[in-house]
Amino acid sequence: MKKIAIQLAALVFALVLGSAMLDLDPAPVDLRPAVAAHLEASGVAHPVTAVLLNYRGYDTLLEVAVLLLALFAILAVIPDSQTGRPTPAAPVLQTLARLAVPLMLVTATFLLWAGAFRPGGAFQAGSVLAAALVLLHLTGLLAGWPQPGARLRWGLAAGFLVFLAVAAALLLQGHLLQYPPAWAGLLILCIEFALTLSLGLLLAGLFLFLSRDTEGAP
Amino acid sequence: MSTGLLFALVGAALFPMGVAGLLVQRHLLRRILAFNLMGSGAFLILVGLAQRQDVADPVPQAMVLTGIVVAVAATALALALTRRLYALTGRLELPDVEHD
Amino acid sequence: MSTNEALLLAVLASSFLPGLVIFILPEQQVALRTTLNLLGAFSKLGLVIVLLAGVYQDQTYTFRHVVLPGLELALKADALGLLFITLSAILWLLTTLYAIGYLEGAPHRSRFFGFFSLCVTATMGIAMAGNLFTFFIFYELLTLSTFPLVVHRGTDKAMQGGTVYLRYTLFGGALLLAGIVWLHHLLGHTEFAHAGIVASLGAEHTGSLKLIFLLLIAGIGVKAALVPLHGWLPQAMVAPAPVSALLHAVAVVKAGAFGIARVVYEVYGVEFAQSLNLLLPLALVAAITILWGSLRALFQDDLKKRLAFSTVSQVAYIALGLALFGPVATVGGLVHQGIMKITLFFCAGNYAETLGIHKVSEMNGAGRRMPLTTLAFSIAALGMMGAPFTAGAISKAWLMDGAEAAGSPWAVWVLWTSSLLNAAYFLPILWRAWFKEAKTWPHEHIPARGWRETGWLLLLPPLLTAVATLAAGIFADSSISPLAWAQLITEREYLTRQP
Amino acid sequence: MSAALAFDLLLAAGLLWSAWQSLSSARLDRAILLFITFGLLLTLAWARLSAPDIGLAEAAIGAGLTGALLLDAYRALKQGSDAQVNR
Amino acid sequence: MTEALLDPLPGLILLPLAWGIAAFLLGPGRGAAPAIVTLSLQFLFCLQLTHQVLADGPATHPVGGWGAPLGIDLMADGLATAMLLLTQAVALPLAVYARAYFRPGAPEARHFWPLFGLLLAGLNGLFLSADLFNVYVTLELVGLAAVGLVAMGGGAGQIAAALRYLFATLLGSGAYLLGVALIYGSYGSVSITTLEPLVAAHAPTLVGLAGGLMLLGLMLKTALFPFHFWLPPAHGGAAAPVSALLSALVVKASFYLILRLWLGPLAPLSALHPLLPWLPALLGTAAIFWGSWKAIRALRLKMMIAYSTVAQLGYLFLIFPLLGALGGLQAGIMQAFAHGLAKAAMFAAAGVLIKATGQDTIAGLAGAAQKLPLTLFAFGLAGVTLMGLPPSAGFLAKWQLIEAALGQDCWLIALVALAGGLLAAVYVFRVLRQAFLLTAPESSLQPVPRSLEWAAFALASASVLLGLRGVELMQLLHVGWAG
Repeated sequence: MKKIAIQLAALVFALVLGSAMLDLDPAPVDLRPAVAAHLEASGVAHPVTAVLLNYRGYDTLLEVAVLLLALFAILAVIPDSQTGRPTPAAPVLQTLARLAVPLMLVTATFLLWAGAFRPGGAFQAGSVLAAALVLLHLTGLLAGWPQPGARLRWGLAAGFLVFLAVAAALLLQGHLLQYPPAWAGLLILCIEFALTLSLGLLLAGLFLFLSRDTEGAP
Repeated sequence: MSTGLLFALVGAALFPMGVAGLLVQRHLLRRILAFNLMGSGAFLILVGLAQRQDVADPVPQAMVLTGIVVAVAATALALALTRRLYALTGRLELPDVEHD
Repeated sequence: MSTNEALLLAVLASSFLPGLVIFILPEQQVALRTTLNLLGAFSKLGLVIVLLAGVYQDQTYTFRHVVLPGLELALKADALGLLFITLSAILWLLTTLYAIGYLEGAPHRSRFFGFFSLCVTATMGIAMAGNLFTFFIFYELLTLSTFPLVVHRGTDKAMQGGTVYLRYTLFGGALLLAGIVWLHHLLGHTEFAHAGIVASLGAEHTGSLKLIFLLLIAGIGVKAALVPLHGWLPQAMVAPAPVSALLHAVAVVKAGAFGIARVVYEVYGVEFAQSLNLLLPLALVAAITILWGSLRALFQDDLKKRLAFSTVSQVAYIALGLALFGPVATVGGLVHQGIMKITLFFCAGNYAETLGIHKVSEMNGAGRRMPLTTLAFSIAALGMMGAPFTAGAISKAWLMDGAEAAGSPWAVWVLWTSSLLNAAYFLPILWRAWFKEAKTWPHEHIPARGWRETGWLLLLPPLLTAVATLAAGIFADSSISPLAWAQLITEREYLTRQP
Repeated sequence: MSAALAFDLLLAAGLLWSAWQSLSSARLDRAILLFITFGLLLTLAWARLSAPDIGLAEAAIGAGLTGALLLDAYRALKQGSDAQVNR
Repeated sequence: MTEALLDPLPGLILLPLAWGIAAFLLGPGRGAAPAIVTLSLQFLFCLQLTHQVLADGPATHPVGGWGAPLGIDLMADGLATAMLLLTQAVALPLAVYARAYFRPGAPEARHFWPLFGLLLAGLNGLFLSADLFNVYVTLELVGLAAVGLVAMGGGAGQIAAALRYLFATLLGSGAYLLGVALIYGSYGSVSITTLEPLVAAHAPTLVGLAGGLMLLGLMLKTALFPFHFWLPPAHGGAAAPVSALLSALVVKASFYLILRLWLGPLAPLSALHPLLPWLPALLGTAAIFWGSWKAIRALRLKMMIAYSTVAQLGYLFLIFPLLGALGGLQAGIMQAFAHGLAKAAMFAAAGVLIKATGQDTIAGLAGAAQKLPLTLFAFGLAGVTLMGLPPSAGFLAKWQLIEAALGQDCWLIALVALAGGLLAAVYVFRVLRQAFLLTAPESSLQPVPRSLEWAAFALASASVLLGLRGVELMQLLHVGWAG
């Protein structure tokens, strides 16, 4: 009964929402010209990256914090008694993985570098890096991670730390995250580089810390 | 009809679908699935509605990138909790609300 | 901050600060605690004397503190308030002595004396409140700080009494709050002022004002134990004797009576209240309370409960006086009754603590075993009946005169009937105590040593208040008697300055 | 009807279908696979919306990582229950 | 140059982010000391901001130097500053409390400090944000941190409560995000200041839907009746410092947003129908009665306090019909302060009692008053505030609410406020009564660190002392008040 009511309500809502979308006037504000106009000063040539790391870089800073936060919460939940041990896959797969991982590293680097002027960037590069790590784990070449030691913790936090440090340091000459146009490109590249590394570890961590949870279980 | 508006409409269908799934389903993994569908619906609307004249708008695109990362973070946390709950109680559903 | 302001705060602080320190004192620190208690009580008395002298010389003392924009905490020391302050300060000192003797060796004394001090602070605050907002703050503070004292023993019965007490007082507080906020909303302030403050509101507010009066009196009436809001008082008698003595004889119920006085005289103003026909209903409620309380007292075997119902009846005298005849009789009654009632409760405590007597039927021969206590008890009881040479005689005489003058013969009848009932419930006690043979005492805790029938700290306070009862009656005409002060109040505040 | 519009409509239908199926499918593993399919179709949609950045991220994170997480969780839970059965 | 570093707006966000991460880097269970030191600094920043806002009006900080609508603005008007003040004022004593509460090396507290830091960053960021999408990110930061904090206890009940909480909070922020998407689609901007005149000029149906979705999502996050189902298990089940943080601050964050939207960009919509503001007030009334009733019936101490939160949140929604005048807002924020401080104190005191008695039932408290007088005193003071008895911030809130209600002829609201106070008295005194009961002498209590007791007492005293001086807080709310 309740189920049907909910589904009915959802249907009505979808119809109302859809029909309201159909008769919508053009938006009075258009940010595209502004995005394009300041692209020069933003330090990157690709508009999405400019929005992501410059115009609305503050969102991205907090977004990385969300990711870190989720990891903290996961670490707080998983027990630390089990020992991680990889489940070895077929040798063929392992060989393939050994071949694929360097390729993926190259791809990640390309994506990172490409982000400045075409689609790609730290997030995409980071996720490729993460995929490589996950692949190594699934083929039994990398164990699930235990509670992180100091080195891994620094690796996980590095991207965020660099981002935070840049944001704070820029306060000295203006506002939070206000890049001087001359330095913008370099600073953003630094941030993206550190972010790629950390995002790779973070995203892989979402998998590897969890994966360990039940691995040791009988 | 423009591509933007079309996919915004798809989003308008996906979002309620996800919400209904989140409310109706009992199995925790299914609820997590439903949550992801709901999020995708919102993302499609965010970009699609803004691009209903079929001109790319980088601002909502960047927002969706942020949103996707947030969604995967939430999903991973939800899965961690689900797995932990299962390890502790052997259940994959939340107990009924009954307090004291 | 000027000296005048500081003086008012010091009156509050003299009990508040020792109270706070006592809270955190370890239980074993008896000497330090006693010192703090007495230091507070004596310094308060000293401060009050300074205030008295100042007010006598027409000094004004005020303290104001803005709490919210448009909302002020206001303290003032006027003659009416000071009467109540003086009474409370003296009786606090005596009760503290009494309580030290009474609770010797009992558990949780730090907690007891801490809350006790807070109670006195709240009472002082009520007396010094300069507006209804401030009055309400201290009024609720009094509720909160008395609750732990009522349930102090921690028995089921104590808990029950405490629960009933809370139910009544918190509900009354809510009504009072509603009335005060409403008034504040209409007027923009709630200052106490001679001849009232609400008369300036236009005729279109008459209905609201009547309702507000009802809310205010109902809210305060709980503490003053007006029927039908009196139910908590007998229940609260489970508290230790010093609590019953000071709080339920003086602080709480008199705070109620005092509040009614402020509302009638300084918020509404007698004339305006009269013009709204508000006073006659109040008088009727008071009359009913007088008779009902006396009647109920007649049938109580439990000594403290009999005293409690007697209190219900006696406090209503004040309300009746306020409603009908003007302040002299009334404010005098505030003091006289306070002294007499506290004597009675001290004595009841002595009987219970020394011999284990809790009931009237166990009183046989108590007078021979405890002559001094019983003497004090008798003086106070006779005073309650209005016997000559006691404070009670003066109050009753003034009330009767007032009733005649106000042209309310029915009130005279009420007073007479009540006096007869008073006699009917007090005389049997005296009879039993003095003239009946003793059998055995329920539980003799404290053996007699020579002339000292019980601990000297228990004996001294009732004797002093009994002497005061006599003194207030015999020297009523002297310039330092409560009556003289009451006349001063009337002259200053309600006659000479009335427009 | 232009080919682009036809493709868009087909894609929209595919999205809705896979979403619906992944919600209502009786088997959980099928539901998860359909969800991953949904993610891949969504990648195409992002491409159609001229949002290749999101497309990349969706493929890698939305479909890839989320799918992998779900599958891994499914595997672990199934393993657990098998263990329960065998005990 | 150093002046820029002392700008409180970015500082209040950067500092908690920094100590949260530092705590993570230091390792499991560590990070209390940097947290407490930095929190003190944050508190000073907040005082400076208050001073600045009172003197010069609302403060803004365009992040990235772009300014809205291209960039994101931070903005602190009186309302935001007040909430920031409350947040730091509650968090600092709770940090001291948590440091003593979690035994060193306790497995359940391994990641408390990083989560705490990011939670505070999220809260501060949320209060300061003037950008609807940025608010979404901070909402997620707050929500996920809160869920993590509930779950970190690791018990089955806590995990289940955390999951329920997670789904509720995700649903809530999902609805909010959809609202933001629709707003962006309609206007092309998510900056609050840019949107205000645009919405006032023209609001198509879609914007009405967007507003409804955002408010509904936020109500779910605030646990307004009937969306309160997730709150009692989460707040009642978490560790005491966590319960205190969640009840005092986290639910207030989404309430603040509702207020911000209602008074800001959605104001033209909320004025469309005169009965619209009565809907939250009606739900608030239901929350007061239902929450109080459940609190009165609760057997477990922390469950009682959690239900009391449900009831007290109801008061916050009573102000919506009264928002036509400043008095309504002032009453609401005073209540938020009163409840924030008092509820933190009460959960802190409950934590002490539970640690000492080793159990969480109200019945098990018998005799606690004799052995833990300071804690009981703190509990009592907090109770005074919740009941709205003088002199306390709760009393001032009740006074202001009743006066605002009378001023706008909404006497029903005044009645509800009075009745709610009496109901609160029932559940508060139920606990105090039990604690005053005599116990058999053999009942023994575990010793507890004194700093726990004092932290609870400090919070409780603050909730009472605010009742003696609310002038500055009220003046603060003038700043940026548009009505």
